[in-house]
Amino acid sequence: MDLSYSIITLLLPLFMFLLLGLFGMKMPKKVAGILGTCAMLVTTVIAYGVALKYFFDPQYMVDGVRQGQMVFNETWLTLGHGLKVDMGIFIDPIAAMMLIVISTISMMVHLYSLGYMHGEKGFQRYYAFLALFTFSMLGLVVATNIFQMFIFFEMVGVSSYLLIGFYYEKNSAVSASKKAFIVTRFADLGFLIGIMLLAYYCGTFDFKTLMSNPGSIVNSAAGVTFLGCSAASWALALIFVGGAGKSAMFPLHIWLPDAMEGPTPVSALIHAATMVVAGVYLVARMFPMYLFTPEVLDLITVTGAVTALYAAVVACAQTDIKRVLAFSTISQIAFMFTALGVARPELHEGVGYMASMFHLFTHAMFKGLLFLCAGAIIHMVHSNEMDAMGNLRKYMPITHITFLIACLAIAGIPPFAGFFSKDEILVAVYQQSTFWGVWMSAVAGLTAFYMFRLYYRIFWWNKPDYSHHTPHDCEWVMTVPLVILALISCVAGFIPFGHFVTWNGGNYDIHIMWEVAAPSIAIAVVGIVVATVLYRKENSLPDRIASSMKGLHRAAYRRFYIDEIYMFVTHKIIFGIICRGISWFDHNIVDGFMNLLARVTNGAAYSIRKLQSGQIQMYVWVYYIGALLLALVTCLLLI
Amino acid sequence: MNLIGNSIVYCVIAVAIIVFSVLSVTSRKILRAATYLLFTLFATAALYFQLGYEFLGAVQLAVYAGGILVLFVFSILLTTKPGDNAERLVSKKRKLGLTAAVAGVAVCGYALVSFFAENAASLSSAMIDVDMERIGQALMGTEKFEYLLPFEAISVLLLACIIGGVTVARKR
Amino acid sequence: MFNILFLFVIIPVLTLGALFLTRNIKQVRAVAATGASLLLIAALYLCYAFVTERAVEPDAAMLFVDKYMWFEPLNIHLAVGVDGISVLMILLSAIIVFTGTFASWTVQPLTKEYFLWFILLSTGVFGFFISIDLFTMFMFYEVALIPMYLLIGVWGSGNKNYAAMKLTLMLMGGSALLLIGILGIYYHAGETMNILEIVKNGVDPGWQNALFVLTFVGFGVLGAMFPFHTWSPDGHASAPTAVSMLHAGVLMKLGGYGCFRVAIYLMPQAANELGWIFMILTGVSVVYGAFAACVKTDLKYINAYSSVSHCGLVLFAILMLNQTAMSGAVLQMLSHGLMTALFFALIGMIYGRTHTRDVREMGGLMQIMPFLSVGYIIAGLASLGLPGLSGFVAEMTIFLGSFESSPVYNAVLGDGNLFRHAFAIVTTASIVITAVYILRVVGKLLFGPVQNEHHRQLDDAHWYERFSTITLMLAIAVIGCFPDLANGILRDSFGPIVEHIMAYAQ
Amino acid sequence: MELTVLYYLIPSLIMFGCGVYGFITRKNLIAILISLELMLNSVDINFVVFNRFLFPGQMEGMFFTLFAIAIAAAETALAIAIIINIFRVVKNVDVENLTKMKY
Repeated sequence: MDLSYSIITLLLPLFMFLLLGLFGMKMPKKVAGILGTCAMLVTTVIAYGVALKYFFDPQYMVDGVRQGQMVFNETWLTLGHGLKVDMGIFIDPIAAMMLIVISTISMMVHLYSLGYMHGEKGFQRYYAFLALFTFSMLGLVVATNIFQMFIFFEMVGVSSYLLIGFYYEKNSAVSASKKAFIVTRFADLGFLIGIMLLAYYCGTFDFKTLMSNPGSIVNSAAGVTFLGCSAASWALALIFVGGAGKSAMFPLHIWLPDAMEGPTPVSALIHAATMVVAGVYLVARMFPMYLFTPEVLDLITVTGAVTALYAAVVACAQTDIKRVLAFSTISQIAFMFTALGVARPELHEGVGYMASMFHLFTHAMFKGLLFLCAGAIIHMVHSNEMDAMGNLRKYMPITHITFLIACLAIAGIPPFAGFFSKDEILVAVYQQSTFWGVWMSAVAGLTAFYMFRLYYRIFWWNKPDYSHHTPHDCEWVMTVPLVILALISCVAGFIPFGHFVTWNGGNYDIHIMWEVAAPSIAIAVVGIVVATVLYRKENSLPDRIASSMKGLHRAAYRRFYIDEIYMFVTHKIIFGIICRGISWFDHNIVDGFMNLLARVTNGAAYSIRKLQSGQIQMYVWVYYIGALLLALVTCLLLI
Repeated sequence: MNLIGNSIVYCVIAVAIIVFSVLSVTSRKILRAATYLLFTLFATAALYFQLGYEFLGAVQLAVYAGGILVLFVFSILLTTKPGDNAERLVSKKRKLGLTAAVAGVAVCGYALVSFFAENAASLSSAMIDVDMERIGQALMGTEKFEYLLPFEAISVLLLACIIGGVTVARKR
Repeated sequence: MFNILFLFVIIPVLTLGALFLTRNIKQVRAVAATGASLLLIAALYLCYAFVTERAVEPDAAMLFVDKYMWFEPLNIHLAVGVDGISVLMILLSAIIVFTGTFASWTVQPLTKEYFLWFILLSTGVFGFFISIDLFTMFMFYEVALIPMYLLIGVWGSGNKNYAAMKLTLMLMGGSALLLIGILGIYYHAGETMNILEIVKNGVDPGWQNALFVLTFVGFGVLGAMFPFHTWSPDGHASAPTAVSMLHAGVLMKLGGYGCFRVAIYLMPQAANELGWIFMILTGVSVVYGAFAACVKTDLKYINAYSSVSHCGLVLFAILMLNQTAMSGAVLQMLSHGLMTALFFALIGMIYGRTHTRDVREMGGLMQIMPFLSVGYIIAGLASLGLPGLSGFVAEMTIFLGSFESSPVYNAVLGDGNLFRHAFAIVTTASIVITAVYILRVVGKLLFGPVQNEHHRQLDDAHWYERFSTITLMLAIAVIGCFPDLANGILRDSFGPIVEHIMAYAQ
Repeated sequence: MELTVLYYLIPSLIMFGCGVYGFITRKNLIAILISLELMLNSVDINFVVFNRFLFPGQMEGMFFTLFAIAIAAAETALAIAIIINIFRVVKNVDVENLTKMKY
């Protein structure tokens, strides 16, 4: 299959979006759903074909290094000074890998939603939005230039907005979607300014041109400094801010937990597997440039590490299962960022980059699986809260097994997928600094703990009252995706990922470093054991521990009050002071001045008008007095 | 004797003029005001007689006191109900009126007094005789100091006035 | 040969004449719709003719130039001519007049008189865009201004007398400054009113600064430049639907176009020296309008403040004095014209049904009138710059253009680039604030539970409403997806202009 | 007592002042007309007096007064016709109520 077929993977979802969006309401729900799913199936097949062709055809290898391929590149918008924005398809290892990830998860979600969204109002609209999202996400990963990437960054933001707010009659969904859009918009502002700075110094948006000689570009901007950093550092840091917003890094993470208001398959697709890793993908895409600004890479490391710990701690205290998963997503993406941040070509052949991408790949699979399982559970229990669940292993065996596999994968237990990728990340981090290595290991332990806390609370613990509605495994359209993803989670670790994706396109052999792997397995097992002790059977120990650490638990439960701080800043300061202040200023000062002018004119007119009273006697009086004055003057002059 | 008699007559006339004109503008009853105006006009006619303009005095009596005032009285009777007093003046308006009147009297008085203080012309006896014949000739003549044209103009004016008055006041 | 540009005056005038003969509302509508459609067809043909003509004459500053002596003693001509900028503006006006006609399909009472004034207003607008003689330009500007007073004062809503008076007086104040400026240019550029000749002669450098300020402020009032923007919220809020559309969509563009064509093009040296002052003002108005829109509750006020913000961006981009930003400004005029017209059309339709414009009194309209709601969302997304819709292309071109390195303002400010970058970043921040107020309204108005149960009986859009909104949405999408269509018309026009301006930059 | 011109002019002046006062203060149209007559009358006196004292050989002052009286008669007749007509329309002859033709 030729690479140029990849255009179909973009156009088909776009066409489906237009078709379902414009005429979906006219067709039966079932037709719309099946149409969307079939189109997605075609897309998936082509995406796989393209990716496999790219990976396995030796014509794309030059001297053992895989070369990026520019499949299409058309001018979309011409700006002055030779600057132009192109639209096209650029396939390189990470793009091909993302094609696989996105199409797989999207396919699974399309299929799964046939069951999950069955009977929902706006079913057709849902499939239209899914197609739009798939289109935008694919467009993002195959972007040939940074501006195209920005365009699709915005597009995925909007699709995410539309899907989070899918239940638009619910106020909470509406405000969650609004929050998600505005927070990521704020981050995109940084991205945009970064792009503008970059374009100013490089005169091009094109990835190929930028990457061909990143050193000279960065150095050309090194002379200009602002607050001690060069313009290139600022540009790259701002671009990272854009990515961090999309990837929900601390402190821009606040939108992701709220985004769980959307339908659960959407959470699986957008807010676990694909869109939220766009930030990681962005940094990975620009990685050769980042190598020349180590201070920005350090910023990325620190942001990632802090976020990983923060999210893990918060996840331990949440009771809404989707929120636990959301925080776990944040934490896992932070792992990827940390790995990117510590990646250096001279350290272990740049393993961090490979590890990050590997983790992105495996995480998409098992996190997607976790969300789809959660969706199945919520579908049965009709609640997001842990308290409404328990002992479900008896009722939903397939869900139970697949969920367990995903938990083991995320906890980093061999031979599941998460073990291999997380191990590579830890190796990379230890190479750079022992401090961050220990830190990340601890976070990995926490991960195992909170995931198994979740697992036990759902599937063990006690048995609540299911009398009015007995849970059971869902229909096949929902379980098949679970099983497929579980299988992938089991075997994905054995993919020789380093042969496909490395920072420079070369080859890298993954080999387990047991001095790093053994302690991390041990720490994960400790986490699992603690969770087992605490949550296997219903008991009061967790409550007692929580109450003994009341402040910490409460703070973690309230997500360390970050949302409240944001609320204060946005509502009180920006809305309350700035917006209202400007509004007041506009109404009273600017407008007031104009009205004052009008009033002065009017007043002058009125006061003059009084003289024209229309009373003849007044006129006579004035005339007479005037005549008298004249007479007086004449008298005084003559006599 | 003549001088004293003249002075006494003058005094009476002057007092009458002043008193009645003041009364005619201050009286709140409009009919009385008209009556006081009549007395003022009489006094003026007397002044003309005293100055030797008998014809003028007669005209004054006939036209003014006899004609115009009757018009006034009729119109007053037509437009006011009995007991229909003018309401009390607003003090602001009265002040304005007083100011104007007093200022006017003061300025003109100052001018008159300061001008006529030295060269006060007194009543000369060198006055030409104003008998009816001379008046008639002057009115009907076309020479210098003869007034046929104004006379005719006035008559046309009066005609126009008659027609106008009829047209305006006619009931529709 | 007959000059196609005169069509744009002749068609409205003929429509006016035909309107006088109409007898009932059906005939009025038919005549108005025919006139508007003819205009649209003529505008589309003009685009085509312009592109073919441009291929023949790639170097001419203006095409379709024509000139008739009008008043010999003062050297006033009826001179017409277009370049790419005017062609796009004419196209925009034609689209808005066309959709506006359908948006005011049910205007009551005095339908005939309404359309008379409406067509007269559009005559002024078209005349303004085709003129290249300052006098005729000014005359048509006034022709466009006066009907506004009556249209708002008679067919408006709310505090309409105040709004109409305020709008007319402020714009008249602006045009007074403008008149002085135009007379100044006339006397200090060789006693001619023709723009091309003025450019050739050059305006006396000693007078440029004063004349620049006069003309820029004069047109800036119409372009809603801070602090002369206050007519716009009140005026838009009170105007009837189609008038808001035409006013925000086209009339405010007269300001931007005039600033560019008269103030900057004719006084390039002053633009280089004084532009930075206005850059501060327009930069302020971008952020200021956006913040003010955040707390308003009246839909039209929100949109009017958003217009202040977006039109501020137009003037801001023009002051960057480089090709990218200026073509961005034209795209923004086009985009904002269409988008805001769509907004006002939808607000008018919603208001016509719910009889309130207060967002707090409405909610969940998505369930009641899905077509209008989707239209509103599309307009909102265009406004906050979603790729694929026109707003994104325009704003990004402006932002990138304002980052382009350029020697302007260096002479006055030392490092002009730093100054421009700082302001570019500030204005770029407005995209976030725009998102805030747009989403706030969308969330409150369209989503959420139905606020007022009485609204449940309301119907969705009628055919004429659908027709006008779909036309606008289509135009927005076309520009957003294929920006080089519009850019292609513009490209050749800016070369000589920017060269002319840059000759004065140090 | 020597009767100089001043003696005759002073009462006429006072009469004129009264006329002014009345004209400004009175509300009734007829009263205003009366005040007008007073002023006119005082002017007539002045003509006559000046004629008599300063130019005793001529008759211009007298004739002027004569014509003035005639014109005053005409004017009064017309004014009263108008007043009566106004009274028909507004049932009132106060100047302050005559606002029908204002604005």
